[in-house]
Amino acid sequence: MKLEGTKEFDAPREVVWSVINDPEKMAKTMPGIESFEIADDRHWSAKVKVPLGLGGLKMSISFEKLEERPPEFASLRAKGTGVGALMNMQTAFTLSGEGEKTSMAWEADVKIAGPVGSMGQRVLQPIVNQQVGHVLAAVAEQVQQAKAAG
Amino acid sequence: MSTTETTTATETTTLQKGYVGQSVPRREDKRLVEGQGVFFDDVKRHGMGYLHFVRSPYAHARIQSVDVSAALALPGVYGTLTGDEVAILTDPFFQIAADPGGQVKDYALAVGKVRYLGEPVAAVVAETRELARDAAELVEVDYEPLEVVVDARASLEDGAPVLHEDCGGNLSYTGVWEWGDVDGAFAEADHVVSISQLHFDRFNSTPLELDGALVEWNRGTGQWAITTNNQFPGFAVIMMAPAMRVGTDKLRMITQDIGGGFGNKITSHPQLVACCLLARKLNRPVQWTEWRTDFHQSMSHGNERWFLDTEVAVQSDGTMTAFRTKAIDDAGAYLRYEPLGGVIWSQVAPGMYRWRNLRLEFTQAMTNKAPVSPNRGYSRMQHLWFTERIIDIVAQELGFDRVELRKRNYVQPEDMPYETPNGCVYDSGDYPRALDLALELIGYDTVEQRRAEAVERGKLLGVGIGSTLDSGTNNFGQSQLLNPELQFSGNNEVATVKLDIFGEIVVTLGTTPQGQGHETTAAQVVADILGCDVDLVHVRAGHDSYWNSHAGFSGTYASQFAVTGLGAVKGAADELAEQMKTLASMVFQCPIEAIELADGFARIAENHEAALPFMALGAIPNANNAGFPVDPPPMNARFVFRPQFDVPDKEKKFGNLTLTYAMQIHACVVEVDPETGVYEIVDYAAVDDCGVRINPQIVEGQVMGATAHAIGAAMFESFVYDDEGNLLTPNFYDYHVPHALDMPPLKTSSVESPSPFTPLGTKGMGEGGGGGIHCVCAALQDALRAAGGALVTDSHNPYHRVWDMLRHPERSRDTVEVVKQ
Amino acid sequence: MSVNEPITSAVVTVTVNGTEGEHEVPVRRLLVHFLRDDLDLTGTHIGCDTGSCGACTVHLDGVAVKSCAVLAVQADGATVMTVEGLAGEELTPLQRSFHEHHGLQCGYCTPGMLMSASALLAENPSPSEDEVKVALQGNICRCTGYWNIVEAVVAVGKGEAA
Amino acid sequence: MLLREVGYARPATVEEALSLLAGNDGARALAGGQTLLNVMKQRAASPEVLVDLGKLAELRLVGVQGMTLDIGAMVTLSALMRSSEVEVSRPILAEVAATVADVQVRNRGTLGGNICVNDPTNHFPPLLVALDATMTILSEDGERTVSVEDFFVGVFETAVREGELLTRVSVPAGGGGDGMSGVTLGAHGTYIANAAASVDDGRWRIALGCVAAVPVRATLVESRLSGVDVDEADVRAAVEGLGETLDPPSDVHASADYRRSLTETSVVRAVLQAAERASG
Repeated sequence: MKLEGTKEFDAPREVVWSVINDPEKMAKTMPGIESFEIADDRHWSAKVKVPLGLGGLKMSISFEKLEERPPEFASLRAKGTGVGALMNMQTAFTLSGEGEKTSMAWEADVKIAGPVGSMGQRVLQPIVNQQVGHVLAAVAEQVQQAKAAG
Repeated sequence: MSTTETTTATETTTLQKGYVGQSVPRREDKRLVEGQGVFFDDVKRHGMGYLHFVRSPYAHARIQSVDVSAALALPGVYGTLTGDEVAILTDPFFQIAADPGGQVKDYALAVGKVRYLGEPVAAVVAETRELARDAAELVEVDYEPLEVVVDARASLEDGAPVLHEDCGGNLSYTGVWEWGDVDGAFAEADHVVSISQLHFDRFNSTPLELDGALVEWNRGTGQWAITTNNQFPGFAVIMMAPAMRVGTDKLRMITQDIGGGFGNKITSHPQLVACCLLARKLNRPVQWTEWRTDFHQSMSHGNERWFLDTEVAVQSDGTMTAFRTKAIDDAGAYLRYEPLGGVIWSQVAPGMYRWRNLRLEFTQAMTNKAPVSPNRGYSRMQHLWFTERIIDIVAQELGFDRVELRKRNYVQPEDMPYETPNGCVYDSGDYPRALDLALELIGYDTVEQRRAEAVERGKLLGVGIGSTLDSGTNNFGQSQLLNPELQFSGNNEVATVKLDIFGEIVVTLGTTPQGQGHETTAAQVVADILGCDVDLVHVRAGHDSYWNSHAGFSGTYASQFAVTGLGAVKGAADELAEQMKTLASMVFQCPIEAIELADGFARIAENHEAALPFMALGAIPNANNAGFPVDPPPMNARFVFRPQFDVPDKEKKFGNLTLTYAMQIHACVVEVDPETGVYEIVDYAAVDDCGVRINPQIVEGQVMGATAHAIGAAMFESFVYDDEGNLLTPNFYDYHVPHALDMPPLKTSSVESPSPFTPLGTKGMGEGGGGGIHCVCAALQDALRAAGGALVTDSHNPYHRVWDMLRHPERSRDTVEVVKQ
Repeated sequence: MSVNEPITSAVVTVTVNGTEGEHEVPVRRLLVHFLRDDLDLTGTHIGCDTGSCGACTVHLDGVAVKSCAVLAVQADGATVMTVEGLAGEELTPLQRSFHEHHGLQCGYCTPGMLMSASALLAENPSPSEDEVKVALQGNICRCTGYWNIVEAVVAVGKGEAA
Repeated sequence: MLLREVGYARPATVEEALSLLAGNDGARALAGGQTLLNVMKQRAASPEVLVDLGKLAELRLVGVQGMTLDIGAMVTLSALMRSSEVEVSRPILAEVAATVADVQVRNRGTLGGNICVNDPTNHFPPLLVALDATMTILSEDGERTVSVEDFFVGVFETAVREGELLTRVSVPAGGGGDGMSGVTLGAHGTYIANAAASVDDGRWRIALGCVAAVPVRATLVESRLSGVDVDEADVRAAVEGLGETLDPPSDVHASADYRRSLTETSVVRAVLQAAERASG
């Protein structure tokens, strides 16, 4: 499943960069996050319970930063395992813009397998789209907090 | 109002009138309508454990490790099996393919690598079904994902990920099949039409009952009793026994009722081996039931096929002289019955047409998708669809009438028996007449008027024809055309008929019916030969390889029961009749010629007072045999029916590959909503000719079933994969099979052209050859003529594809060219 | 018969085909597995894992339901009829009609079809062809294409079954 | 088949149900179970405890109070089809119920279950948005009502929070005219695209299913149609451009573009159906 979009922020590029490259801040944007652990500056992991309404989907997700070119490009890979699901995601962000405006072009390739996958795309795609929407909204909130914190 | 009209035109038959030819209601039915059928999952044994497979969530990955310790620690778990154990305990399955496909190493569980999503990686056996699944979730498998290839064309390109390294690539088989003077025909052609790409889609028949088995290990004798629903046990044991390093008699294959097969239940041998190994390892009965999602992800898909760079040579009067094409067949991840699909199509190489010059490069590729297996219409359906597509595309591009073009090029009744360019012999048939019947049933002469009416309602109406052959009774010698080393040829089937002590006639078959009514039709044939009431004949339900009625090709597949099965029944019944007459002549001390079997007696034809009831005949050899100067005949006959075949010429790929050619013509009318691409079949007719019909009602039922499968495949059913090898239609949520409300009204009719080559004039039937798939494609193409003239180049046309064709007719039009006007 | 605290197994009292019995079942056991594996009523079949095929159709308190989408514990206190309960000494007109009209081939979907059709006939003794199709929409058959099944049910309503 | 281990309770009263839902982590109400049990069979989700609402007769009531049709959350789709109150006051509910899946599913499946699941292809979420329904949600803290707009949160997610129970769906009785149209995968099958429309006194409510995790209001179309005595050309003009505003999923049954187009067509057909009924 390939997703892409552009998100506009009312904040300087450095602020946005500082958020999306801070594992701890990004952790706060993840839906249903329960715990979070940083191994090193390129690897971190999280335990989440994705709120799917039917009891939630528990997953352990490990993240690996693949590439970064501050303050404009970053890509990372996430691999999640849970009973009933297997998730692989590769995502990249490109920042552009001047002054107080930043535009973030993002793309993500999400793969979900396992029993959850067998429920069908009609269920999965809207779920993924919606969770992505939640993440982006949370990122915007983190950006505003970071900006306010100066 | 009934939806089914039957206008039967019956030719003369060669048989005496009796039960044969009548729609005797099926004797299988009583137990089935009472819920008293015995399917494999209905059988239980004391102490049995339930098996659940751990399946790969990846389409292609290296297995780094498999850890079963947590599963084993769960209370109620009896044991596990992993690929590493399987690799020690068994040899890879025998491969039908020569190299490179011959190098495939296929085991009961994945060894080292997984090659499709859903592939069994380990197995767990536990006290209950639920617990077995719980434990399977605890098996930890560490995978290293590998690059995936799901497109057969891409899999053959340099640099594509390789599934089986030992094969050196993804090619399983390639060969050139050429007959006649193809280049000459093209040089002399008035027109040449080229079609750059046609695609036959991936689906299967999705029998309602899934695979499974109850396997019992007899520690004392070293034998396994396998109660299963495998529909070709003769093939299964040939695969299983060498892999398990035992003789075939160590594997007792048992079936009673089978919940649909359609070819999809031929290749369950890997899972059966896993069950056998666990039954032995745990020394307890092991029960495996497959679930729907498992089946869709891992078993028995039909062959997907591409036809690239097709060219057709046509004379100005419409005579078709030649075609050439490159077929790429997609076998999926393992060769479980393949590459036999690489030759089976050639049973119908020219379709129903008098093409004398053919060239087909057949290439088969392996991809990260579920392995294919035979599927109703196996391999011929794809090819027949291709020949029909040629007819309709050529007709549209060169301006010929589709009906006239067919009739001009059909093999004609006076040509029968007709030898095709590759040496197959079409036994009998009247194709033009069957086409007329089909067209009459759908009211072909009023189509233009209905088309105009439909336009008033905002709909596009189209009519289509699909004419196909259903070749039956394989010559297994065809396998040598793919692999000259193979030692298979001919065919056979067995039946025993005996007269029991109280006069009951007992028939034992080697077949494994899945709803074809063998118990009924066998009884009809026997009752006619023995001159008795059909109810006196008891045909044993099911199959058991420990009975003596079983041969290497025993099973129910490939449209052959009416020939091989009933041929064996007839042979055995004739022999028993002879024995009964002999015994009667011994009792009455008269010549055997004076005896007749009638009304349940063996009697002197000229003197009905001198009559022995069957009970007396049965009792004499069995229980009352003193005083005979010579041994009375045993009242027990076993007959092996063997069709007459030669081994085909491997150099020329020439020879008779199948014994009979049943035929079906389907025609339908569709209405398309041009705004949405949604379409509906509003009229449908199927005309069948399978020679002598033992039981017309059963034959009609087979025609109906084949029609339903075709409609499903044409409109709804497809195994769709994404680029990562995830199956997007893994169960009935997204793999929609037709339901009652989806079915159009159906009219059926039949022609009866007895086969000159079979004991009863019958022909194997039931597969339908995908005629229905084509008639839907053709009707769509006809409907779209008024809306841009898109050409239908895919066998599967869901609404979204029709919408695309409406929006972009040029995309398909651009794939077709008249290169020589 | 209320259950006020969460339990993971229960003793249920169910009347199946006229016979009342008490059975201990794990909560997670589906009614279809209970009927097949615990009560040996193997006439009720399973053809899918998504509640789509209807092979497991039974009557629960007189209503056609898919027994794969009901927990056995939900049948506590209820009356269940399976295909085994349809016929007495003789086949019912519906069963005979399936036989006469060749409304079955492999017979695997047949129990579910009979249960759906019998529920329809109980409510609507002479259904039209369309009404029959609606009633059988939840039952998949892969052998017959439904034509003979529909014909068989319509014939019962017309009193044509012998 | 073969669910994970799960707890089960079958309360006799709504109060007991609320206390069970509030008192058990991971508890989930079990209505008809026609989706939930199937999801559990796939082991795609596994609630800790199922609170079976089967014995709560008060949730199976249908009644008209003044100008409001109240439907208990546990009213089955079959009961909806047979209800004389529904037939008189809002027949579209029965019509749509009759096209959901099949008889067996309708015999168990409930209105509350259908909307609480909120599978994007389900029939009732867009229909109830078009009908401007109100949901009554109960908890141990009391009752609250939620407008249909706020009810749908995501796939399998609604405004019903842990410890709460949807008890009732209310729609205005009468209304002008309602319509629902779409394309399904086979007759009575899963929707590929759909739209529901309702008009009352020239005011339109139009909702789209299958295009997002929750039903989407076609507000622009609504306003374009407002007060207009519509004919087909008007409706087609009003729907123009709707597809471009949507971001529907692309799947095996429909690309995003095809779904956009089907959605536009569905709106046209639903609106025309509603308009015809409003004038009839």
